[in-house]
Amino acid sequence: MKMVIAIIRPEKFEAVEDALAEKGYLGMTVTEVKGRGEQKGIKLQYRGTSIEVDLLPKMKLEIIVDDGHVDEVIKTICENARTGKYGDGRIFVVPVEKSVRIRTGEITE
Amino acid sequence: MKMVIAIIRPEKFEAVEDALAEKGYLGMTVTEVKGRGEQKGIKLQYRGTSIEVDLLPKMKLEIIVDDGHVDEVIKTICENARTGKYGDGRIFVVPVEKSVRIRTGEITE
Amino acid sequence: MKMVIAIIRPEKFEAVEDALAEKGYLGMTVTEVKGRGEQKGIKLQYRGTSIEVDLLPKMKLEIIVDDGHVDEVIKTICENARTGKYGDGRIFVVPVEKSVRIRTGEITE
Amino acid sequence: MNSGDIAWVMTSTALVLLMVPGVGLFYAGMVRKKNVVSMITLSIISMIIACVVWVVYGYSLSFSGDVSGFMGNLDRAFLRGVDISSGEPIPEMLFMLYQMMFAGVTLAIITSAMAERVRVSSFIFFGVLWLTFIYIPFAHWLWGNGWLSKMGALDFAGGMVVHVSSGFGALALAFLLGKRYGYGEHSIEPHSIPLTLIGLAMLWFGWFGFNGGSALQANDIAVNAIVVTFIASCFAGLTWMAVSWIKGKPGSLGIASGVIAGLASITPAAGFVDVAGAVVIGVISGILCFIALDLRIKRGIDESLDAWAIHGVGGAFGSIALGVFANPSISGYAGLMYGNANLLVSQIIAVIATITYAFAVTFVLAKITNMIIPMRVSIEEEYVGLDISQHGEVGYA
Amino acid sequence: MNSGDIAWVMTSTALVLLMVPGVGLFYAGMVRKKNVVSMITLSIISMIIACVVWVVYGYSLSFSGDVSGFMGNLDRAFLRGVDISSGEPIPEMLFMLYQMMFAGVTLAIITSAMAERVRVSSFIFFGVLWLTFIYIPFAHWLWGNGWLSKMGALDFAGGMVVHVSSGFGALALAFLLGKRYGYGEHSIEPHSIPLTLIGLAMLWFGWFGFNGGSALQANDIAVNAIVVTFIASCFAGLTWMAVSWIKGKPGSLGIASGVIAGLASITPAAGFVDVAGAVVIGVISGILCFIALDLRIKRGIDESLDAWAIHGVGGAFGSIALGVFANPSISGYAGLMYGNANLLVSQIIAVIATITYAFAVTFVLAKITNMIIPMRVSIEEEYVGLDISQHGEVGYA
Amino acid sequence: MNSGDIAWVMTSTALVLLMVPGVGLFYAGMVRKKNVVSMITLSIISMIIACVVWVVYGYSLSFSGDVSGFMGNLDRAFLRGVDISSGEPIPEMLFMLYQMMFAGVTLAIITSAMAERVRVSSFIFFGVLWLTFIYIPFAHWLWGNGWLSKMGALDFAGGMVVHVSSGFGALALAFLLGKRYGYGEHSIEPHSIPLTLIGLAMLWFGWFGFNGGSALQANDIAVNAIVVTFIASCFAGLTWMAVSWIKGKPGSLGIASGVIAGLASITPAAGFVDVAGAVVIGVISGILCFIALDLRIKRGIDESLDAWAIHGVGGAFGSIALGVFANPSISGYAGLMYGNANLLVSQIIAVIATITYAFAVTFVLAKITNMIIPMRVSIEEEYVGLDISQHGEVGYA
Ligand SMILES: Nc1ncnc2c1ncn2[C@@H]1O[C@H](COP(=O)(O)OP(=O)(O)O)[C@@H](O)[C@H]1O
Ligand SMILES: Nc1ncnc2c1ncn2[C@@H]1O[C@H](COP(=O)(O)OP(=O)(O)O)[C@@H](O)[C@H]1O
Ligand SMILES: Nc1ncnc2c1ncn2[C@@H]1O[C@H](COP(=O)(O)OP(=O)(O)O)[C@@H](O)[C@H]1O
Repeated sequence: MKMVIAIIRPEKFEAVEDALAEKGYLGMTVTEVKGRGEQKGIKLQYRGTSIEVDLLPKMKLEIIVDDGHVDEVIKTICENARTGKYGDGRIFVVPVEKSVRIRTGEITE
Repeated sequence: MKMVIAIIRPEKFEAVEDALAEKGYLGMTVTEVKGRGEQKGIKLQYRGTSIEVDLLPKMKLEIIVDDGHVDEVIKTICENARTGKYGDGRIFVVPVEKSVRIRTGEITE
Repeated sequence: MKMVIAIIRPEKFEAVEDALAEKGYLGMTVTEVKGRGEQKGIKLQYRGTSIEVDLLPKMKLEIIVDDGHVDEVIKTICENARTGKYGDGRIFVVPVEKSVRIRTGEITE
Repeated sequence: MNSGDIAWVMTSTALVLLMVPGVGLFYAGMVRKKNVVSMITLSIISMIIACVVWVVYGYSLSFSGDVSGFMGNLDRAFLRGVDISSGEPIPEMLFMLYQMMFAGVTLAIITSAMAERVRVSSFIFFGVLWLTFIYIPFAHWLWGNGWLSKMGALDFAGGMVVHVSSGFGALALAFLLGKRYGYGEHSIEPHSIPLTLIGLAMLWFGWFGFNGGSALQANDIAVNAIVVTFIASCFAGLTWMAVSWIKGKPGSLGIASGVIAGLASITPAAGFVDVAGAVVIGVISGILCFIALDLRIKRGIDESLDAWAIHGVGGAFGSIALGVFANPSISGYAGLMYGNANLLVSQIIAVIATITYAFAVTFVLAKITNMIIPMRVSIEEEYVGLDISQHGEVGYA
Repeated sequence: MNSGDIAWVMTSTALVLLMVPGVGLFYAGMVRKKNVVSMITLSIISMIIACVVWVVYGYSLSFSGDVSGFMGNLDRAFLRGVDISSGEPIPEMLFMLYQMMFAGVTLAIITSAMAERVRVSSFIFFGVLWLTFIYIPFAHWLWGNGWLSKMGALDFAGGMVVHVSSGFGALALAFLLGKRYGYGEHSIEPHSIPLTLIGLAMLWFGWFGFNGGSALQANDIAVNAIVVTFIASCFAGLTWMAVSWIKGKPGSLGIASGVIAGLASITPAAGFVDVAGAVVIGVISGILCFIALDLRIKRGIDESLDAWAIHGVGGAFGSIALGVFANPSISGYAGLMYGNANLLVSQIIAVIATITYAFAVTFVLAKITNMIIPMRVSIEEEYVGLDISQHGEVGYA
Repeated sequence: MNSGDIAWVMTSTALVLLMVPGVGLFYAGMVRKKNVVSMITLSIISMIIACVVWVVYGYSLSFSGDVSGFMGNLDRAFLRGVDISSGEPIPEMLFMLYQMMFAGVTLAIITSAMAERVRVSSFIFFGVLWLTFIYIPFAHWLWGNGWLSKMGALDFAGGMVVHVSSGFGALALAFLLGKRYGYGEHSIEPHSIPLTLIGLAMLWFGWFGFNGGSALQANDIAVNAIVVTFIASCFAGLTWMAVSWIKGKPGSLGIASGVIAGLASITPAAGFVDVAGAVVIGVISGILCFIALDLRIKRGIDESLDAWAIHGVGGAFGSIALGVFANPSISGYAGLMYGNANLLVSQIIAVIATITYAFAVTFVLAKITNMIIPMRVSIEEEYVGLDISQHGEVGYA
């Protein structure tokens, strides 16, 4: 199993959520986060000077899936979260060793 | 070392927190999250139609423990977070390669 | 690649953020969390009795870096987040198997 | 008629209106995030219902004529004949509007016992019944020349009409509706104390109109009313703070509860007692309502936002206390302290009557409502929260 | 002069001032977190601009003399000759201040169409133009003895001067400024409904001064005004709730919108219609404004906070309705229902004139502003939010 | 006596009360989340303490008789002999209540310097001392026929009594208490600007009662007071906005600070200066208080919420400015501009005396308090926040 961690634009969240549901990926955990990318955020120009807003609101999705589904999940997220502009976000995959369903106690390794 | 990630009902948080403390598991990091489970949340009925509330508030606990303690932590959480109804949540275990205590700089691998 | 997860004092966040930027580590994702340490938080004394405030606000930084940079990131965080008092926080390192840039679709393994 | 009196009662009317969202915000800060919209909206709806009922028949049944001491007649239904330029001491139309606000606030107060669990459609239905069979009779009994006022009972600004009715009504509802899911098992924390304190600000401010306006003139009685009202509220706040400090820490919600307890307690007495009376009433109400609240919690009764402990107990206490402290030099009524036991007797009878009636009839009305539209939402709706389930809204995005 | 009247108009002045942040908070709760400061600040700035304009030339051009029915003269510029102790029925200086608040509120209302996208410097520039070329003429036309009032058109407290002007102005702005980035593509949710409801509380409360104070005396007309105002607001709130319930759930924002719709609709009529008229106006406005709002959304017009649907449509409707329902026993003016068609004709002409003028001139003024200082911020600034980009602040830390 | 005057002062009393939570909310938005409850509660407690002190001896020592120009006597302790129906121009009992609110607001303002670090028990102790040895003397000196008023110094609504006393008192406290832990090292951001702006709304609104009510009648002076008050506030807000814009962005907190600076500055002058004077006072106060605030920050003084820079400096400036701009046609007092230098001299002496006394005596009282109950909480309590450590509450769950 893997944990797919996707950091996306908040305004794309609905689209991603729906697309994942359609493909059958229902389980997910969502956190409101702030992120700084490699461009150090957004530059705003003011009379000569400029300020940078470096921490921008993002949504973090954590989705645990079996190894075989990782690529489809990534593809789905990418397609629905992309605007093509800086700040679209990242997806990271982390190994998961064990998963437990609290309601039933059932364990998947 | 492992990171035990538990996603539980907010109303069960106190019970879980206390139970863990009692067993000596004090360190933990807690995040307010929202989650969608495999039932797509809760269905509410209205005159013929029904709506689904799919993102429900949950608490995410992250607990780093030595490998040998993982099972006890999982057990403790399960016992105290369970209601038996849909939405009780999940526990995931992720490997941790290194742990540093900032105050002292001491490193555990 | 690794994910460096640092849990630090909120009031040290600016310093850490700046120090990381200076060393060229720009990308990061930040979450407001609460944490309990091994001292069970802070003890307040009141006429005989005492109460413990066990969950204190912390900032969680998640920084994905190549393996070779992990130590520098840890060092930078430690130096800038340390006060020497209880509650300075922890850093954990978790393996990352894959990283995707949503904007371009480019994948790093 | 006098423009100063009209100005004051118009201002007071606005002030009492502000108390309606004031109650809503005060309550809303103390519920969970998922019910914040619901809690404020229940107050707004209370006012809307009260307005409609009042225009159609409420005012008439309260203040027009008298049918065997119990209710008024329907001569002024649809405000027929209510005039904008005649009336004593203010135009009757203004009196009607001022009184309408009281009905709205009272219904808002009782939502305490339905917090986080009531079906909104059912609340509307219940609200109409409750105003009709409890609020309107009470207004008539005490202010519309009904049996209690004929008997000599006094209620300056609503100790019984407003506070006993809603407070003891809330208690009955709490028994009938039962606890919120999980109450007593896991902690249900106030989600925003600042919101509650904004509500407190509106209530404290608005109460000047509530008690001061009840003189219906900008005269010495009005002055006395706002002075004793304010002093009682501060002394009650201080007392509650002190008492709660002994047991732990002086929380802001405690101080706020004390202030409201003082306000509710002085309400029936504001036009009759002097400053000394106000101080005593304030101090005792701070202790008494604290004890009531404590008792309610210990008994595990989920009268969620303490309309009973604060408004009910405070209003009842104040109604009796005025029978003791009424100073004849204020409005001509003498209490026990000034050698007259009759007033105290009337007050006690009135309090017993209103408590009993409010409790019993609320219970019956809620039973009836339950048979037609169940008052409690389903367990799922409660879990998800009333904001989403009843209003399709999310308080904070 | 009479201290009661002065007291009432001073109180009313304060009440109308409170509506300025009231509008700001009402709006601010409905935008995204990143624009909360901006939204409230636009209202505060509106009041500040209005004050300066009013003192320098606004009051004079509105109320001093008359130049061919279109505008006043500059005799009272810098408030020259405006007296604190003479005037009928209240000191002219007080009348000036009371009227100043209306200018501030009106400019605040129109910020609806600029929500989450306006450059603050440009707004200030536009605001001065807008007050000068729209608000001031309207105030003169209807209240300063200008052509519409000479023609016989009535506007008690600003149905056209305040609500049509800002509502239809907002519509023009919405067309010119265009949609917020992402509007219609992803949902833009209200970030804090409690904030909006705090704003509602201030507006509901403040409206007593808005309509009641417009009588300029604490008399029967003032009483009538507050009574019909309040009743119309409740019936409109009830109607909106009912209509929206049929389509889904009764949201708090819907009920609040209904209440405001009722208030805006009754505003022009408050001194002329009776309770029956108020009920009808309330009910119809609840339906009409609901439909208007629905239409706006379906058309994909981003008049973001519905100044048009609620204030514009409500104010226009109420201005016409008073031509139908004006009851001569209130202020001596008879509407169609009392056998006089003339008033209705004047009202219709006035509404058409003000709608056309407000829409067209707002459009032109915004075009001009755009040429000097672009009204919309850059896409990056909009994305980051106006709080950071315009004010360098973060609403919630 | 006149019902219009009574109505107006009763309304004003309510308005000033609203400023108490207004100050609390204004401040609370600017502190960190963990101290939000504390900040509002300090204001509420201020009012409660002030009420008790006022009833017991405060009113008497301020306004009853005169002991060598410094203080009144105890003849009216426990409000003995304070009447509800006699007094000039309003019942003395109403005057007493109106004045009580001022004491409450003043103590609330000074909490600025204790933000996020004061022990609540110690604050109560200090508050009683401070009212007794600073507020009450000042009220007596300027309003109770004490030495400053005998000397000819004027203070219409509290430029010195309220604003200099609390502002310079806050400065002394800031020196004595020291900085908040971490101040200057890491940024301490306002946690909720909307909360602060809700507070601003209450203050702006309430100030109509603060300055307008100080005429004690609904007359031309009251009208003048509210007009110049409002105009000064807008011009000061505009100026602050402009000045801050030159240096960066026009923040909402800056505009709000400007508005309050204008209000504080015009307070002593509101019954004496005309519109032109108000404009000048407004503009200068916007610049002056901005500079003061800037200076305070540069000096690294943690007078956390700027009672000194805004109320202290503003109140002192306005008190002197009235010596320049007082227009004899308003209340009969002429300033320098009208050829009378005496008033200016008295004002300067009064300002110097009150600044010195307020600063020095506050320092001493805080020292004394510190010896009995340390004013600062422990470092752990400060770190955890006062909400938990002092009140056992959490602002937002
Ligand atoms: N190295 C990193 N570690 C953790 N999070 C990152 C990293 N780089 C980017 N992110 C997250 O992804 C978000 C978008 O990154 P950014 O570089 O702006 O996007 P893009 O790749 O489209 O240019 C950031 O706001 C941050 O939350
Ligand atoms: N595949 C998943 N990935 C990430 N989080 C999940 C996943 N499945 C469930 N969760 C989390 O667990 C919570 C409870 O899941 P749910 O399926 O409703 O519980 P149950 O297993 O009791 O039916 C969800 O709200 C979500 O936060
Ligand atoms: N075992 C753990 N698992 C997860 N988070 C932890 C653990 N131990 C500590 N933390 C996090 O680190 C924070 C600081 O820990 P603490 O033990 O108080 O610091 P210190 O190591 O300086 O004494 C905690 O608040 C918590 O968020």
